[in-house]
Amino acid sequence: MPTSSAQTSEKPKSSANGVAKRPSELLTKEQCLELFQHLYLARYFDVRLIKEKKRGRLRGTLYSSHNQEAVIVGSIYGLQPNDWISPIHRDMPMFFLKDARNGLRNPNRMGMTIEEICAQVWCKAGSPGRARDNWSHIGSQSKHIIHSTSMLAGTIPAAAGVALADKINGVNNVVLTFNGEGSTAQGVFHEAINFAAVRKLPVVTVVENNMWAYGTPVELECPTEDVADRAKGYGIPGFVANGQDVFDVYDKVMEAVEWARAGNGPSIVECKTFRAYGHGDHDDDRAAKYRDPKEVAQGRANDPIAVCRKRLIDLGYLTGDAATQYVAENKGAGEVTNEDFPPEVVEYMNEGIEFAMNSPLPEAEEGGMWVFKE
Amino acid sequence: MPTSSAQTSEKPKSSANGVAKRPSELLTKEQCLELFQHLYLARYFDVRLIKEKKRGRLRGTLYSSHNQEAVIVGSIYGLQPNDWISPIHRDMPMFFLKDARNGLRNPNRMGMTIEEICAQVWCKAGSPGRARDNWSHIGSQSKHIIHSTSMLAGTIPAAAGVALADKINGVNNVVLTFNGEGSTAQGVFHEAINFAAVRKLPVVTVVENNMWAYGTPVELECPTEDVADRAKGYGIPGFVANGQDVFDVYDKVMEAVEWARAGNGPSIVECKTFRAYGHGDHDDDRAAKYRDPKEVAQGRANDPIAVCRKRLIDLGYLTGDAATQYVAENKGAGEVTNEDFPPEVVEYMNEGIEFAMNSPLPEAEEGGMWVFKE
Amino acid sequence: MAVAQQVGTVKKNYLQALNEALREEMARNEDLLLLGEDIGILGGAFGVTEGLQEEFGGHRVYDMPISEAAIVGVAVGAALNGKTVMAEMQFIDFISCGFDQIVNMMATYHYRTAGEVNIPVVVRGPAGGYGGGALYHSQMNEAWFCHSPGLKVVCPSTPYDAKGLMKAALRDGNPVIFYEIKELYRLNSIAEELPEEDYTVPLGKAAIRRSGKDLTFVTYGNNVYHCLEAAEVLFKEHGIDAEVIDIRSLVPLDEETIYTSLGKTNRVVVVNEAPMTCGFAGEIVARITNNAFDLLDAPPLRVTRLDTPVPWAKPLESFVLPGVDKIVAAGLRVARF
Amino acid sequence: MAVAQQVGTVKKNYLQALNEALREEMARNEDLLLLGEDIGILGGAFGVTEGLQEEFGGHRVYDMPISEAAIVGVAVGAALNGKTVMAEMQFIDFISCGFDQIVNMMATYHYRTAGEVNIPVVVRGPAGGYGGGALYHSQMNEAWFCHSPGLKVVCPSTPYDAKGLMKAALRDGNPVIFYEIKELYRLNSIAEELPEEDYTVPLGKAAIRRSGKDLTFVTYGNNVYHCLEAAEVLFKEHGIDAEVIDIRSLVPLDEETIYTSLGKTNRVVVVNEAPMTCGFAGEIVARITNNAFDLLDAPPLRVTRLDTPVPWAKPLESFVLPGVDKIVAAGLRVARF
Ligand SMILES: Cc1ncc(C[n+]2csc(CCOP(=O)(O)OP(=O)(O)O)c2C)c(N)n1
Ligand SMILES: Cc1ncc(C[n+]2csc(CCOP(=O)(O)OP(=O)(O)O)c2C)c(N)n1
Ligand SMILES: [Mg+2]
Ligand SMILES: [Mg+2]
Repeated sequence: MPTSSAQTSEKPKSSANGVAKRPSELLTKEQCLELFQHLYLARYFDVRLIKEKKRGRLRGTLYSSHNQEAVIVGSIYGLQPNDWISPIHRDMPMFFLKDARNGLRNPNRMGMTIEEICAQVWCKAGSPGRARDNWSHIGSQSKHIIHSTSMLAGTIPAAAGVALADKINGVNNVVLTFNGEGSTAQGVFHEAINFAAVRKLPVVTVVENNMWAYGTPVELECPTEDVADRAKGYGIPGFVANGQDVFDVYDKVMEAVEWARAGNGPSIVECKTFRAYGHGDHDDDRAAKYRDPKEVAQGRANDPIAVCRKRLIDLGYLTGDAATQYVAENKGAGEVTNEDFPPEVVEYMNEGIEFAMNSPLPEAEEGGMWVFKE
Repeated sequence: MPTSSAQTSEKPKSSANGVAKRPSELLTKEQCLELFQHLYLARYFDVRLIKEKKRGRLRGTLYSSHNQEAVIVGSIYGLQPNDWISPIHRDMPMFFLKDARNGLRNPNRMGMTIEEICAQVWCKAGSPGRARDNWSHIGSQSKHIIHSTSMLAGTIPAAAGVALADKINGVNNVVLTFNGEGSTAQGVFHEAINFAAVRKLPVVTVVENNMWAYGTPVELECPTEDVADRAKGYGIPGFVANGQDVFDVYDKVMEAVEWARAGNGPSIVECKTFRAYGHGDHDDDRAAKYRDPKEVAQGRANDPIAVCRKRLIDLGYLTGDAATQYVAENKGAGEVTNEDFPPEVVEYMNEGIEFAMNSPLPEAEEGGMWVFKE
Repeated sequence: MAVAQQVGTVKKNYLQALNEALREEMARNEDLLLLGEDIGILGGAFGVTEGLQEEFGGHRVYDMPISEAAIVGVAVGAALNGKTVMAEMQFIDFISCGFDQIVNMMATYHYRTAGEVNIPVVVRGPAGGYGGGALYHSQMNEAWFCHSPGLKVVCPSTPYDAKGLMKAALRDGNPVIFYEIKELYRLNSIAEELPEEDYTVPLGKAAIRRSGKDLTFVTYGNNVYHCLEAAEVLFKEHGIDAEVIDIRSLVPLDEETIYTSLGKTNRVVVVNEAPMTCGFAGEIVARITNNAFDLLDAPPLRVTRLDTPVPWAKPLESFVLPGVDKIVAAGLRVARF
Repeated sequence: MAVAQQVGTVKKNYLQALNEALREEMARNEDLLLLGEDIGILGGAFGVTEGLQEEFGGHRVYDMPISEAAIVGVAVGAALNGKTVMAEMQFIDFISCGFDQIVNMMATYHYRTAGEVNIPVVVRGPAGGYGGGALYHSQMNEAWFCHSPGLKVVCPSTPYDAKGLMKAALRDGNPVIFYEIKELYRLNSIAEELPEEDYTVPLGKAAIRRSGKDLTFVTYGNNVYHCLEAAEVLFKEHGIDAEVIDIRSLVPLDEETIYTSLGKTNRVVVVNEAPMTCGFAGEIVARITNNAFDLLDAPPLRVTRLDTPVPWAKPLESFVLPGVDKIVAAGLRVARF
């Protein structure tokens, strides 16, 4: 069992002298730049929806993933196309970023299109769920994305079930589940991970520790310093990643994924991050009161786009003008503009929104349909 | 935090040279002999009920505590009268052994009488619950015994609630909950202990690890070697006791209890023991098939009465004829006779049974009563 | 005019009424605790507990982990040890995560101890559809609990009742499941002045919201307002004079008021927003036919949610939930039977 | 006589019928998994899965931790990934511990994905009272699930139906909650020969267990036999000829058969053993009065459990549960109305 990196997360293994390299060190320049692009895609999706919501064009609650994009992007980048994910409310960009390496516009890739996701957000019939359940509750059986309910941690048992079926079939997929740190207090979190550990199922639970569960700080949800310590209760690895650093997230999740794919069973990867806004957009004003502004400023200080940019510059992958061409980081949704993003990022989102706008509402009668398979 | 004794359980702290003595080393001769007596009481209660059940005089399922008496006796012996317990299906003798140090016949002691318990077992109106729910589901608010439902681990949240109320009131009681190792897989086990750990509530969860949960071995319930390792997930102490040795159980539980009473919060004490018979009496025949006879023989080999006797002899507390006067150990319920027990033990139980036999059945109309407080 | 404004400002909405009830009961009963997710620091997702942790302290108002089963179970344990507890479900939909603790631990405690133990716990939370909350933020799942002996079940539709029933529930001594209609929380049109003095609304007493002689609507919660609207339509457009009964409390149920009304109208439509099958609307229909069959001149109809979840998209949501049109149609059917 | 004995020995009881159904379906569908506590090594608390792990292997039959929510949730996940799953609750009473996963995750999956995802999962377990099982080993909690859209609910009363409905349920493609009456498991008097060939009993089709012209008993499970006994008493002692309908499947419900019978008898008593309020008996009464009011010459009565838990002591248990006497009394009341 790899040592829980709760202690060692800041101590990367040396890559010199034939010692194993960290997974991120094996990434090519193109891949590194692609990761950077994914951060833009995730950020732009979020800020654009915040704007659209403010313009009154959206219903439902928007759970911003602002400042948490490195977790979303870094944790799924290294997956195989057929691996499964189970995103949660704050992970909307994950739906279209899954298997994005095979081309955002590749019709055969194992991820959803921006059109499907925008249709969902806009509550239109073009949504894969035909707008029957809201926002992040979509998914796709064929693309290996598990649909969540609102009940937090409620999909981890299903993740274990998916993994069990694959294992029986001799299929070597990994299942990534996502949960906030607060959600780890739920009973099914325990039941599902316990079962997965007993049966050594390839289920990796990524905990997005953004320090707050709605209006409750992490120390009232979890008694240990690292949420990853929950792993110790199951004798499974618990990793701690710097959730602002897409490469560190990638490294820790890949370690967990390879551990799982090798048949060693489940693990927990805690990514330490910080929620930029309110719990949902309805909570922005109150959050400004219940959270110390200093804490908030500090939490937002390491913008994952900035962190990634710095790394790419250090690596020599971003040079000259390109290094500062699109500065989306450290700007609120109200400040940032389209010019702060690569045009193809804006374009991709525009295509999604256009599709959504043109997609009809579902027909009223659909409300009575699909209660049962006929 | 005391080190989890998962590693150190076999290494008692030295008592020489002013180093802290183990709690059991502070017990007087009388107390040691009383513990021995309690083992007889627990064992006799069980074998007597097995006989009564075989004679067809009892309804319901009998979950024998045979061979697990050291856990029952040792874990509650050191409690303060006002401490709370929440016994589970295999802990029937606990109801009358609670606060037995204040005299089994003391009307003011914080424990139940053998009469109440026998009336419950015989399904009579003299039961404190008037035979509305079965067997171990009794309890007593005034005696600080929490009533369980059948739903395993289901009383741990209530235990935490009891502890919370005491803490608010500035009352320094400890709450002991009891659960089988299999029951630790339940979601509420996690939710309740997590909450207790967050709030540092004095809740000690004793896990009676008898290696089997009905027909399922411990390794299919729990992924870690010691069930006490579950404590690590909450950053709380996890102790492992030799569940056949009433003194070791006493030591570990007392350590946990003092830790709790000092305001440090919850802990888990795993007592390793072995279920002598089937899961319930209906399962005796099948259990003989699904468990390896060697494993069973081995598991029963350290009869807690024998282990205790040896210790008392070593200590010089049992000498001469007294040392071998009542040999109840290593005998099945069918073999052991009243002569193998001290007469006052048999007498105590006889009094309970007599009361039960004379207690009427509850009136049919009671079935419709007490749905609501008026 | 300054005075009129003054009066205007003391009108309380449904949410404020609940907040007042909790505040007053917290002051009145120092053994009352509040447990729930985000109820302290934040003051609750909707603000029902706003200001209470500040006022009464962290030892009375607890921000709980996201553990509904623990919230209920801890409430039961605290009750066993002398406390009265309000346990909030952030949305009543999440009560399913604490279901076992409610129906098997809490509901039965008094029964199985032959009355030794009382469990004064109120489990409350925002409930109901019509707001686009979709499957998991729209539920009215009261029937599960009406069907679980040992629980009282309450659902106020006005600020006055919200406050009075909350106080009654907290003093009742039994476990109560308290359905708050979140669409009413901040509805200005139903804001009202509340009595200065302490008052309760007894559990088990219905209210007649509109008198009528031709047919009876029996309902509660959101649908009280739909039925009142439907009654206006029936009266203005069809000259049919409907009585509207707001039962307020499901368990115990004030059957007397229903039968008295039926004695006059001989026609009844029961309206609620839960799925039809095994819902409380069906229970009322069954009781009426069991106990007051002779009073019926027409079949007692139900207008309920279809037997579907509550979907997100507005056209679908309206399709599955009861609305004024459907209620009018049912009213016409029984009136013309 | 040897032959007669031979025939005698191939009679199967209710438990054996279930075991056969599972065995045959396991052979027929290699994607069928069995999940439950103690169902493998032990073969199940009652033996419903006896021999199946031996025959089909540990990769098909799983001894699960004591985690009902995980059992259901894992079943859902496996179904999402191509499997059909039987998930056992050791007693149906413990289904409350997996409640959220059932009503919110499993039941709605087809609906919220607009039909993309099918969840062929049968959650089954021993149910019902009359055996002295007390509060937590006696429940009939089917109404909770009848009230949760997306679940089918089934309850066989004979070995033939147990086998046929189990097979139908496992092939249905929808989540089914399957109530097995544990008091019938080993009841010799209802053992019967089962067809050699594969057969199913369709969900949604009632069976007429006794024909009669004066009144109709509508029931299921344990109470089929109580109603048959009551019908005999009514016939012999009062000359009243009762029809007995065993609905077998609650969701979907075969209303047609009920109304056809009512067309003949015009009188009905609905009998089940769940608590009365919001139980399925009330649902049947409500449907009848909603849809077949004109056929009724008497109020449709219910004989159900009182609104109490099931107590342990025999006199109390009998007091709260329906029995032949109460059914006869209700029969007389409607017959003489
Ligand atoms: C079972 C359940 N209880 C309560 C809620 C209400 N709720 C929605 S999000 C949330 C906070 C979640 O916090 P966390 O898990 O840390 O995720 P985050 O929102 O911070 O990403 C709560 C309490 C819920 N959705 N499900
Ligand atoms: C929630 C729940 N699920 C299932 C059961 C059925 N059941 C009763 S005892 C038991 C085994 C318990 O094993 P363990 O916790 O190890 O305790 P032991 O009986 O070995 O003392 C099971 C599965 C139950 N009572 N409650
Ligand atoms: Mg969080
Ligand atoms: Mg055990």
